[in-house]
Amino acid sequence: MTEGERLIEAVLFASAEPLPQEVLAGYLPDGVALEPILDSLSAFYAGRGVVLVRRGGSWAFRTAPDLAGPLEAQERMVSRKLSRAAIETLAIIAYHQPCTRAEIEDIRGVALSKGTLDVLFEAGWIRPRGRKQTPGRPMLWRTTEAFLDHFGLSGLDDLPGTAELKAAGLLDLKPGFSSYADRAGEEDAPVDVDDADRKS
Amino acid sequence: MTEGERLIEAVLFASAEPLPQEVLAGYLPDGVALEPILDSLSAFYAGRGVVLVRRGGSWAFRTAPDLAGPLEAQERMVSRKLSRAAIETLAIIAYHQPCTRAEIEDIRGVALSKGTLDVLFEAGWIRPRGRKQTPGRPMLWRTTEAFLDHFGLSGLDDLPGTAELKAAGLLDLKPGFSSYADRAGEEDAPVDVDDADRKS
Amino acid sequence: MEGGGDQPSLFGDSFEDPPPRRLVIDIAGFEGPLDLLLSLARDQKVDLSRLSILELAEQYLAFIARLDRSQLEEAADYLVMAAWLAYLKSRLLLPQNPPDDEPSGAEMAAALAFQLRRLEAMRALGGQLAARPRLYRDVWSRGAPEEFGVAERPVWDVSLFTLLKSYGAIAARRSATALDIEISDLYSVDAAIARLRAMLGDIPDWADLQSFLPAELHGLHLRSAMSAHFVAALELCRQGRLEIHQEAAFAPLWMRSREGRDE
Repeated sequence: MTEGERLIEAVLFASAEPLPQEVLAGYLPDGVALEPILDSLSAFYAGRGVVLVRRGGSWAFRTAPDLAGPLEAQERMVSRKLSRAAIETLAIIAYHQPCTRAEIEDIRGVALSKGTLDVLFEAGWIRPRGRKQTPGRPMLWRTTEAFLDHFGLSGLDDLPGTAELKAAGLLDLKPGFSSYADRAGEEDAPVDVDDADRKS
Repeated sequence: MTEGERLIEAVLFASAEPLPQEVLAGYLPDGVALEPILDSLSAFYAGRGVVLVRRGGSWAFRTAPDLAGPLEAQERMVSRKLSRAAIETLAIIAYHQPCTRAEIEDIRGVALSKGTLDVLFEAGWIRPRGRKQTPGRPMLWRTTEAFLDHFGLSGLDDLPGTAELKAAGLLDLKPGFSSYADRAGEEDAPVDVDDADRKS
Repeated sequence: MEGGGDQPSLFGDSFEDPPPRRLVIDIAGFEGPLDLLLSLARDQKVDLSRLSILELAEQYLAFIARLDRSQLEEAADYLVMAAWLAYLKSRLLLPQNPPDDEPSGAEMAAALAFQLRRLEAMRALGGQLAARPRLYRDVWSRGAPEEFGVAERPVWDVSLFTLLKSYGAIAARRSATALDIEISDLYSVDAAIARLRAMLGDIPDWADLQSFLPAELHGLHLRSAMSAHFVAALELCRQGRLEIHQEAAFAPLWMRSREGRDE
């Protein structure tokens, strides 16, 4: 395989669009012809799982058309984004489980829209488990095994505590807002350089 | 070329992300083994412009690393430049994993500043997994498959120099000569989120 | 340093909070004492395994001595290392038998040499890692991924990082809305006035204000008692029950009772 063939193969592979011949030729050193390279690559890939195809004056790799059947048989993974409300709700259930819808709303400070718990339930990450023994007996929510799987956790115990979140830079507590105290914690006593100066 | 090889070639070629072996095996008819197919495809693509690489338990086609120069015109996703501390921390985790924050700090002889672990975590290269069975049960950090993919490693055994380092005893997690760094935060005082935040 | 023990002085330093513990001080571009040591070790231009630890300790101490005080005040790590190295030096120079539970000078030096070699190795590996062909910088994936399959399976695109970051944001928000006011355990002026008033009879002649502080206090409690007693003394002075004088700024405050001294 020549260097020119390697290069054109890589360029075509990495390109998001079919590439015009002029663009492809631009990758080659002066004096190296493009046509023989395209011919040899087409011949090489003919009959493989991937084929080199020409669309007008442009070239691209495509999966072989006859494989469509077997490939279609598999489920297609579609990437979906989770809303911020859903992520927050999931995080709250993970940390405070088992908890009720009202408790989630209390922690988030806003009402939960209808679909939020549904989305998490359909994703298989939460499930109802028992009822709270308070008036109205509201349902209690917990996370599932699938939740642990998705996030690569070996157990709920893997979730970092607040101190650890803070240490990892994931929790920014603004000092001065969380509590007001003019108490002297022993370990926080200011260290004074001038110990020696103290009269006794 | 077998039908199995054609199918796996097509599936891998069509995906931008490394695909787990279980997913690949799902495309094969019952009774067809995946390993010989992956072996023959890797051997086949070795030295071409596009190569088949292993990334932990997953496989992907990637352009050959030596073509980086000529391919320069390709779109680059410029990642944030990593600080020296972040690179060092990544190396320490890669070679000592699983390891705790305190162990990283011990090796570097300095407390980890904000924006080191979280940058690596956000990039998807490290993740917490499990806890060390020592007092305080600190979180353990590991590298991910995305780390392997980003740095072109087929697995942790592909990390350069592991054998030499091991022979020289440099991969020991024995604590340093003195514990001069103040690491009160993470290890000693795990805050129980449930108890602290739970509203009843 | 002489005596004093664990009682911090009341004067000299401000009442401000100590610097945050995880503050990383950049002394002339070094990231911690070990980094500084490694850099000094490289200057010896020998293989790290044949490094003279004694020489290194001296170089470190000399480096620290050259820094001005303002740089050092915040760099406790560097000072602790300096103290440790000074101790190591004495151990190496006066090789007597250490107590059973303490390592010998040679063992301490070996441990330091190991630390330095390990850090150097990790730094080199970090460099090698960063120099590897990186995805989307040197190596590319398929530019035109294709999707097959009629049946769709949703794959939720949310990482552990996103989940934890989101919880961090909730926790921060919650803590910002709940303001807990704790009961003060510091010395109050009222308590100090009551205390001094009761003691007036015991101060017939000039005595140092500090000698009247409750003996059992430490740290901030002691400081709060000091300031409370100072204010209490001023109040009693205003009421004409006490006299105060001070010879110079920062000098001790003397006081005596005016009970029975009325002309």
